[in-house]
Amino acid sequence: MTIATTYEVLLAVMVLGLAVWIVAARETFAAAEGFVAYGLLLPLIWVRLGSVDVALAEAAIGGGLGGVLLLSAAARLRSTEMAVAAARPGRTLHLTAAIFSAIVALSLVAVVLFLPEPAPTLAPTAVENSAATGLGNPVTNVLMAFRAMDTLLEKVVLLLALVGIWSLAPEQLWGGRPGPRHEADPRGVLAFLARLLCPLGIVIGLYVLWAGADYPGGAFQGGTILAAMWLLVMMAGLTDAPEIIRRWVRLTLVAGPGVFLVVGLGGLLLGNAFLAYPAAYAKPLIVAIEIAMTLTVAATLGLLMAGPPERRV
Amino acid sequence: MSAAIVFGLCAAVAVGLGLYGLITDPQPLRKILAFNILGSGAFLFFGVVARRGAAVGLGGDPVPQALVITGIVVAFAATALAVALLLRLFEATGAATLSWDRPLDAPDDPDA
Amino acid sequence: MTEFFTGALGFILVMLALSLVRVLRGPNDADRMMAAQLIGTGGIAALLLLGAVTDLPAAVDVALTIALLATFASIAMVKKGSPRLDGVGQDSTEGP
Amino acid sequence: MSVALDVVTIVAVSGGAFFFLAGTIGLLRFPDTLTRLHALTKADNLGLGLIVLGLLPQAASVRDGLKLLAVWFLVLLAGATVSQLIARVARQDGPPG
Repeated sequence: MTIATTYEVLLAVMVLGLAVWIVAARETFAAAEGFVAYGLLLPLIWVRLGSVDVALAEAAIGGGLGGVLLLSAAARLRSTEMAVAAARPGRTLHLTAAIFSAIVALSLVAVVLFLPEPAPTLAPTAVENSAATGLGNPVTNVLMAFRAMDTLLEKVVLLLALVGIWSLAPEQLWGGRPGPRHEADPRGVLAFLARLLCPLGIVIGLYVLWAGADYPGGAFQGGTILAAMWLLVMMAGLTDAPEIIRRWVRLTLVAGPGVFLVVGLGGLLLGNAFLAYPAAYAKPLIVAIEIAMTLTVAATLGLLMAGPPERRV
Repeated sequence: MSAAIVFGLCAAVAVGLGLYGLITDPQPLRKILAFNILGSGAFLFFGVVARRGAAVGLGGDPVPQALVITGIVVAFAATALAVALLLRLFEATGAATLSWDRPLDAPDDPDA
Repeated sequence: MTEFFTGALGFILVMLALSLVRVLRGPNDADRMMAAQLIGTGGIAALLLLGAVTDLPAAVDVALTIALLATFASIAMVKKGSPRLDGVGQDSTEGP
Repeated sequence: MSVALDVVTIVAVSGGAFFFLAGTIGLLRFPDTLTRLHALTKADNLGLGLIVLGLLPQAASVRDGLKLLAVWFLVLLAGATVSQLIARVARQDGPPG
């Protein structure tokens, strides 16, 4: 076994050990803490696999926002835990589930071991056509040009999830502010952190967006970082969540998909197909879409984390 | 053994573990956690496929990588919606369970 | 230099694996959170070294993202889902 | 010149690794939460700081160097804040000491 393989095995064992713990831990809150550590280790695997774009997304979501979402929920549900845990299913179901899961895992192992040789790849095609957009990052090319429809619909899914969350609000609270008002301690440690970290985080978020044209990065990763900064300022009580009825909130939420759609329809009118970029303007158009997308992703993720409206004032 | 094989096996086990947790754990939040482990295993598969597709100077096939990024976004949206639903259920009923027997009414019955 | 970085990377990975033990053993939330924090820092160090070994300069950007966001989980844990910082009104006791 | 820089790298990264070792052992072996917190901050601040210091001479460009320093600064800031917050939780959770 080479040194590199030893490291990879060690990393895989660590990640799987944490996965076992998350499934088996007695307390949900402890399991959620394990999930944070899990989310912090996964980017290492992704970098090792050479997918730095994915590592960035996984770091921002898994290590950051996802962990916060699940930890907060686990804390709020802590009091119900013992009662629900009492409803554990019987031994037969456990055994059946274990056998079924093992069969699925083993079939996947077989799939991994018997993957076709040589591996099919679209990398040459992606590189051949990269001149059409003028972007240096092949993943951004795929996201924004070759499979632009996926990316457009993915942003619509984000929006639909937000609509779903908002629709959980009781009738009389519709249009109000999401989540509880966080108490501010202007001289406290959290306010200090928010004041220092937020400007830095905005710079880093914009840098990740800007780098995404030619190096790993992009709209989603940059937008997630911006969302996290917004969330930090809200959690520190320095600002309040906006009323969801506000026009600027709505406009920001649809800006990304909106610009994307307009450009796509423009391609239908001027060019040859929906979402076909005119060759001369491909790069500026993609950058414009990405900037709008970043704002939308930041707003959508921030509001997804904040939850349904809970207050009128 | 290459990185692709090692992490491919890791992905397979993660999917199995996630599936097991998803089926057996009675607590909805634990199901959401297990679902995320299952998802991360599935994403790792795409990473393995991308790695194996390394060619023409690229470290990996960009298409599966882009698909995973889309997948991460959608999985996060689904997780956030599920968590919000669960918290609303808790607010409305004072319990966070999918079981018909309200655990507050029958706390002592382990086989319920 | 690559050999040295490879060795250092392995050492950091072993340290990471050891700090996982604290996640598993607890005994209370603060201990697990400290272990998660150490895993965050160790992961950053491993990413920086991995970037140097495999010649992937973008690994630093991933490290930067983790450094920026690793705090969030701790804040969420301390807030315990309540709007107050010290999570008053939530049951926070837990036996070893 | 390059030999001197390599020596700096080796010494600093080894020092960083040592502080990670110290932090990890402390986290595992120290008897209670607050002493473990003390050990953790050593790994956070000095361990990563020395590794960053060691990688600086090997950085390909000024921008890479600045990013490395930014990583360290962010971890310092996060470490300082988080250790305060964790200490708060530790005080609620268990007896002081």
